[in-house]
Amino acid sequence: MTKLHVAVFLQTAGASEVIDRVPASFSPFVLPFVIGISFFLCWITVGLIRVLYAIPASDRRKLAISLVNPKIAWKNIRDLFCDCLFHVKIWQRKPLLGYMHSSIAFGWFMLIVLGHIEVALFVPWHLSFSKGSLYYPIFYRYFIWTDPAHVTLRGSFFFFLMDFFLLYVLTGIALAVFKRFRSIVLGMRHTTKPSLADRLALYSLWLIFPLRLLAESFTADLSGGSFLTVPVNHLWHLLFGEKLYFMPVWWAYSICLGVFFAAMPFSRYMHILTEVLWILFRNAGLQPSHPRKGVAEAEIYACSSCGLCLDACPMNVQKKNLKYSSVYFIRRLRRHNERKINLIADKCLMCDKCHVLCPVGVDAPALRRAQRKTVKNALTYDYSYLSALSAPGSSVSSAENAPETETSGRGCSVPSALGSSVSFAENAPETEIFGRGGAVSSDVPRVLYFAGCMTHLTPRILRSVEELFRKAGVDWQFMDREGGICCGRPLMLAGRTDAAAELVAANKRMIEASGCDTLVLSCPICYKIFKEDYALSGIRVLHHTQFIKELVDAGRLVLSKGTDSVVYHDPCELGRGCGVYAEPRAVLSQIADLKKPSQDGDESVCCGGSLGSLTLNANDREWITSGSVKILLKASDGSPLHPDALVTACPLCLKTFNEAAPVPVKDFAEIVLEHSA
Amino acid sequence: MKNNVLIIGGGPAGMEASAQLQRLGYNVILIERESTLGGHLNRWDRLFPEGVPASEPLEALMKNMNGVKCFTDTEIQSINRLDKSFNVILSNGITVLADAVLIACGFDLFDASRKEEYGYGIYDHVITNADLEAWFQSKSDDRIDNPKRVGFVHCVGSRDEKAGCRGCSKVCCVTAVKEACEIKEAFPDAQVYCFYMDLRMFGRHYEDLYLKAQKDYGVRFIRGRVSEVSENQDRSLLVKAEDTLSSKPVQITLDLLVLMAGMRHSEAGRRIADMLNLAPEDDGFFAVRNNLTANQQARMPGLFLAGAATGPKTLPESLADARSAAAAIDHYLTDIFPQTRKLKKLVKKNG
Amino acid sequence: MVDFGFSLSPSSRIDLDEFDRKTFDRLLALEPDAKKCMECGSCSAVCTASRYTETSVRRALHALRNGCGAQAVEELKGCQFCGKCTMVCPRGINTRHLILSILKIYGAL
Amino acid sequence: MIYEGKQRIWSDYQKEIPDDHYFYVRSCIRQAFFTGSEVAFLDITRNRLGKDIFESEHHTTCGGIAYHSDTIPHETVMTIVARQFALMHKYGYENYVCSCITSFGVYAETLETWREFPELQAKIAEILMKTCRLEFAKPKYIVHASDLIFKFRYQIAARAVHKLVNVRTGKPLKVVEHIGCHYSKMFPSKGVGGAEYPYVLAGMVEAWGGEVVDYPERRHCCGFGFRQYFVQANRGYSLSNTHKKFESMEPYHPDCIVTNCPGCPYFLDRWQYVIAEQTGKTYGGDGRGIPVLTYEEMAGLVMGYDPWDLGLQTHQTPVESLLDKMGIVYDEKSKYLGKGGKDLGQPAHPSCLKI
Repeated sequence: MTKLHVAVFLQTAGASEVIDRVPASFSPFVLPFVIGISFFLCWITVGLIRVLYAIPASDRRKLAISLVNPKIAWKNIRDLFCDCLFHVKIWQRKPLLGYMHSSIAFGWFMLIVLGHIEVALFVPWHLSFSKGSLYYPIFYRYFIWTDPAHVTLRGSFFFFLMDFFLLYVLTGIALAVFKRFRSIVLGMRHTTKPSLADRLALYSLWLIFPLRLLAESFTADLSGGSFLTVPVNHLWHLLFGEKLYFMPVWWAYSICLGVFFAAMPFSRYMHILTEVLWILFRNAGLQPSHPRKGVAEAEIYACSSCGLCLDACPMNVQKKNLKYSSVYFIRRLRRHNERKINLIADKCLMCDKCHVLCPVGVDAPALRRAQRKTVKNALTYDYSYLSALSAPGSSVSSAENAPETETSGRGCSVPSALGSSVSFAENAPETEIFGRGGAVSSDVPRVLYFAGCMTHLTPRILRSVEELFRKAGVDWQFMDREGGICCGRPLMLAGRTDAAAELVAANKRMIEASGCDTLVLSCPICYKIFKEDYALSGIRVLHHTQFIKELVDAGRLVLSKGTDSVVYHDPCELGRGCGVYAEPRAVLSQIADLKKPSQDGDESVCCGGSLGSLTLNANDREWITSGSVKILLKASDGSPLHPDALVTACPLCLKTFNEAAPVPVKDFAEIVLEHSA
Repeated sequence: MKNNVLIIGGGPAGMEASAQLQRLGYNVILIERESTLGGHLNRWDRLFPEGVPASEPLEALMKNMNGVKCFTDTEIQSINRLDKSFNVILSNGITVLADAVLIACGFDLFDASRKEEYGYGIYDHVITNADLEAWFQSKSDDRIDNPKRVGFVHCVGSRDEKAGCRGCSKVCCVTAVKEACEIKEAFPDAQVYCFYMDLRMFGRHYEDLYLKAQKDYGVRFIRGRVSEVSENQDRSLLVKAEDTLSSKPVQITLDLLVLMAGMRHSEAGRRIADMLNLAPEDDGFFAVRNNLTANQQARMPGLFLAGAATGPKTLPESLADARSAAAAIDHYLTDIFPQTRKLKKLVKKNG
Repeated sequence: MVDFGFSLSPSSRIDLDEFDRKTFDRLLALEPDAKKCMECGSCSAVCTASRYTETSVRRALHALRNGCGAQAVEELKGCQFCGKCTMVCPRGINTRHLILSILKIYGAL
Repeated sequence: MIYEGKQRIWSDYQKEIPDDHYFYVRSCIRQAFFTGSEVAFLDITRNRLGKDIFESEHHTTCGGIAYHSDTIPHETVMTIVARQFALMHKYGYENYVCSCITSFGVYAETLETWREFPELQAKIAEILMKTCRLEFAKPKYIVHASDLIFKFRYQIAARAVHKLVNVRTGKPLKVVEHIGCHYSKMFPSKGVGGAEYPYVLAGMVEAWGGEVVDYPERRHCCGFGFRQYFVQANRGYSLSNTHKKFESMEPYHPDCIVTNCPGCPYFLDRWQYVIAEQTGKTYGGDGRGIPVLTYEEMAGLVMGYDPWDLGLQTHQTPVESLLDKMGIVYDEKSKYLGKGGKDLGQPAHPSCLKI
């Protein structure tokens, strides 16, 4: 029975249900559209070739391989649908906004696809270029005449689908128009300021679908229609009588489309296609090496200027800082406005929130770092003094402490430990300052603790970590008790990669020579670079939150639950930077009533003390800090949390919050120590 | 019978004490050497830290002087301590029998020409803080001729044993910073330098003024005392100091050098002390009974001190000191004279 | 010329008349807070690099105030850019940006 | 510059200078460097002004050079000084006049030390008696020879043959006066006019018709500085000091420099040659340098002494430009002839400084 139906269905396809109303398959009104789309197609073809040419050959190879790799190909398809058409990421955060974006994107996509299917099914010969394949599917309803008496089920099915998706898009457009004026209803406090091309494209985009409705409804009695176009057609007849002049609306529709496509390369709507390329690049693992060229070009044109980064950016507690947001940074990159690009690139805190929240996955902070790298400012540096640090037998950091033969025992600093190649764990006297627990068993990892520059400004972290290590009987050594050298991350953030490499090399030499198998860090800034760029073979790199959790899990630290309530702040470099979210929470929930603030995890807001920004002044930072504190002290429903303490796991956050928060601010290690037996 | 209280010195301290004592019901006689009341306030244009015109507090002080007998252009001819009072003969021939005497003789500005190496009175463009204040008021002084480079020398005659003053004059630092800002306002293109040894921004809002001088006016503060000043052929000044923060000698050409003359004891006050056989303290200012707890009492019954007579003070400090002195005089007279005590009780009962 | 076995010795004196205001103003335009420095030395005291080599933001800025650009650049050569100085500055000067700005302007001279 | 301001200061620093009867002590080095100066002083005061200036061959150095070079202890210097004073007393004088500024400083410092520490004075008196068998005494007045010339400046002006005036233009000569550091910088009250604006030489210049140049580095040391000069490696510092002074006075175009110290004229004179050799630069308009005179030489020229009798041919920087300006007639041929027409030989010609 079903088979029969299908057979009938297919058979009737050849029947003259649909007749070419315009024998020439052409009408002058299509010209604006044809010109617009031709320009656009040429533009993107040239652009694509340019981008592919600009990226290194190795990257091109990588891209080609990725396209045939089934795993990546599947990811590509999934990302294309989820990101480009359904805007899943926006849905997850702001459902209404997600609906708006996806209705326009997916709806329009479906209209185009279905339009082409209709042509393929009913007038397949028009798919050839000479028969107007460029515009025929778009203006299908103009060119055909449908015999109302012979409309098949299939025909009305497509009529229905086309009207359905048109309505779908129109609801999205309505929301978009509404958002322009009242963005907050859709969950956005700030929206991007459109450029001139943006406006042109935007207004034509707004008009395209109402005009399409007009055009198709005007001709609905000829070409057929469904629940939307047919009633509207009746309305027109009611209003204007028997004879309808439909040419003007088709012209208007075509002009709007033409304008839209012509303006598209210069507007934010370029992202609609570039995003596809960017997803392919991204999934192939290509990294931009220059802030504007090659991969980056695809990345910056993939930005849809949706403005989600505006609300994400912690700087935007002050309206004057809106101009430094990633969306504007990318816009400046597109316009090659060098001076302004630098200004914006230098301002950013590098908290990475805009990157994590970007629906397209544009890594603006990385682009900013790439930009910082391009600044040629004769930055001379001379780190020759570092070479003395790792030279065997040198005792730079402990010169004032003791003769070098003994420093390995009590100097508690790696450079001195390097003086003798004997492993300090066996050699060291069991002094408390050395930090070794009394019961040292062979399976205890030999731990090297690197406090980092900033931790030395917050001695309570040092003291707490030391005390916890003592309690847990950790066999450890303090790498920089007397002060070490910087990890190199601040230089990286400033785009001074070469200089950073020297610091990295010097630290690496010392760490590797120490013979440790675990490196514990208190500062997330250090942690990130040690983990990602040091390539320490055979050495586990842990932040103290992770290491302490291990000690707790192993039963070496016994914790007691208190009655205090705490709020945990995810430091940018630890959370978004390194994905360490669960460990601190797991331990904190064992010792206190862990409350959830209005924004945390991926959404955590920078404390304002970040080393990422090069130019932000103290006053602007105070704004950010107080904004961040407000967010931490309230629940997502806006009710105050009144925690007993604000806990963080970064010396910089600790010091920054400590000056602004109305509640005690503690480091993770500090509060764990308070609750340890 | 009302007690007579004689107040020597019609500067802010003397005026404030007069007004307070007058309100307390005493018969107040104020004498002033100069022809107008107000003392140094008359010669100051604006006051630190907010830049309020000096005339404002002066007018406020004047308003409360009703009923006070003021003798201007008058000095003390002689003063003798009697049993319970002072016999004072004034230069205008009047004799006053005072039950209490308040010395509010203020201070003298250090004579900057005594720091010979700075060339005050010799070089054309070296002036003092007082000269600059006078210029702010009158805008006429040949020495100030659209300067492009202006220097301020702190501690002229202060913290300088050879100049006879080991102590700090307290107000010059903030005055210099205030005047540096004012000079910048008068000559926006000028570059201003302050040569200081320590910046003593002790008072409320003083640090703000210092910050403003740095931030908004770009005043350069050089830590080091000016060692010598010479005059160039074009009459500009060659100024030498050590920049002690870099341990190097520093030299600069300036168009105007302002010497922040410090506060010295009043010579007129010293003459009165001599008449009463009162030895001054090491710094030359009047000795008080107790530097911590009896700051307004001289080392002689019935004799009181207020304002800069007992050392450098800011205007609000002088006024507070004057009010304290008035209270101390009131206590003293009530304790010493039974009829005053009775009168007070009566007033209390009826009031 | 006769060799006397001695010659004029260079002066250690800072001559503020030689001060290059234009260049310094360019620095102040980049980092206006440089004007706020009261030379307390907190920055140098915490400096990570100063433990190993002559590095001091205070001395660098001071050298610039005295018109010694080359010396300022020299003072900052060993800087590791760790940011401790910014954290401790009592007047909230963005010392890291100051360092970058100094190097940018005076490093190129 | 406000002249009245300076006058006020000069009036503050008046020094009592007795009119007559002095015990005179010479300088160690001046007789060698400026051969005619001390002779001229004695001739002017004794023979022209009729003063009683007594000199004894028994006096020695004051010990100042050794003292300032840290080679002898303070007690030794004070004993030497005490011996000089004892000689004065022995010959019946109580006014002491010395030719040397270093000595003047040593005497002033010693007397001040004795005043502050009488026990030290007693100790020195004891040592003096033990070592020299001389009775301890202190002068009533101690003056520098330039103080005396300053005191007699108007008498000298009255007998002047030449004035410090450019005979061609009729304008006063511009004279840089340089005071030895130890004249009044240690004890301003001991010098005529004090330390900041000393008047001792300025007074002579004004009295004899010249005009004093007040240039920024006028206070600066000539560069002698004892150890700066005595150690060859340090001479660069000495030279640099002098150089600084010349650079500072150059724009004023001085006609000559007058000094009252043994070292100063020597260095201001000789270093002009060395600076010229090292930098190629000469001061003074015509490449002949700026003539440097001692106050006795200047007084001698004013009073009409023959320049070669005053020893001006021994100067490194030629003085002829000044003599020409003052209108002094001199015999070029006899410049290098000594006493009795003996040929002293000719100096070599420097490469830069014209002689």
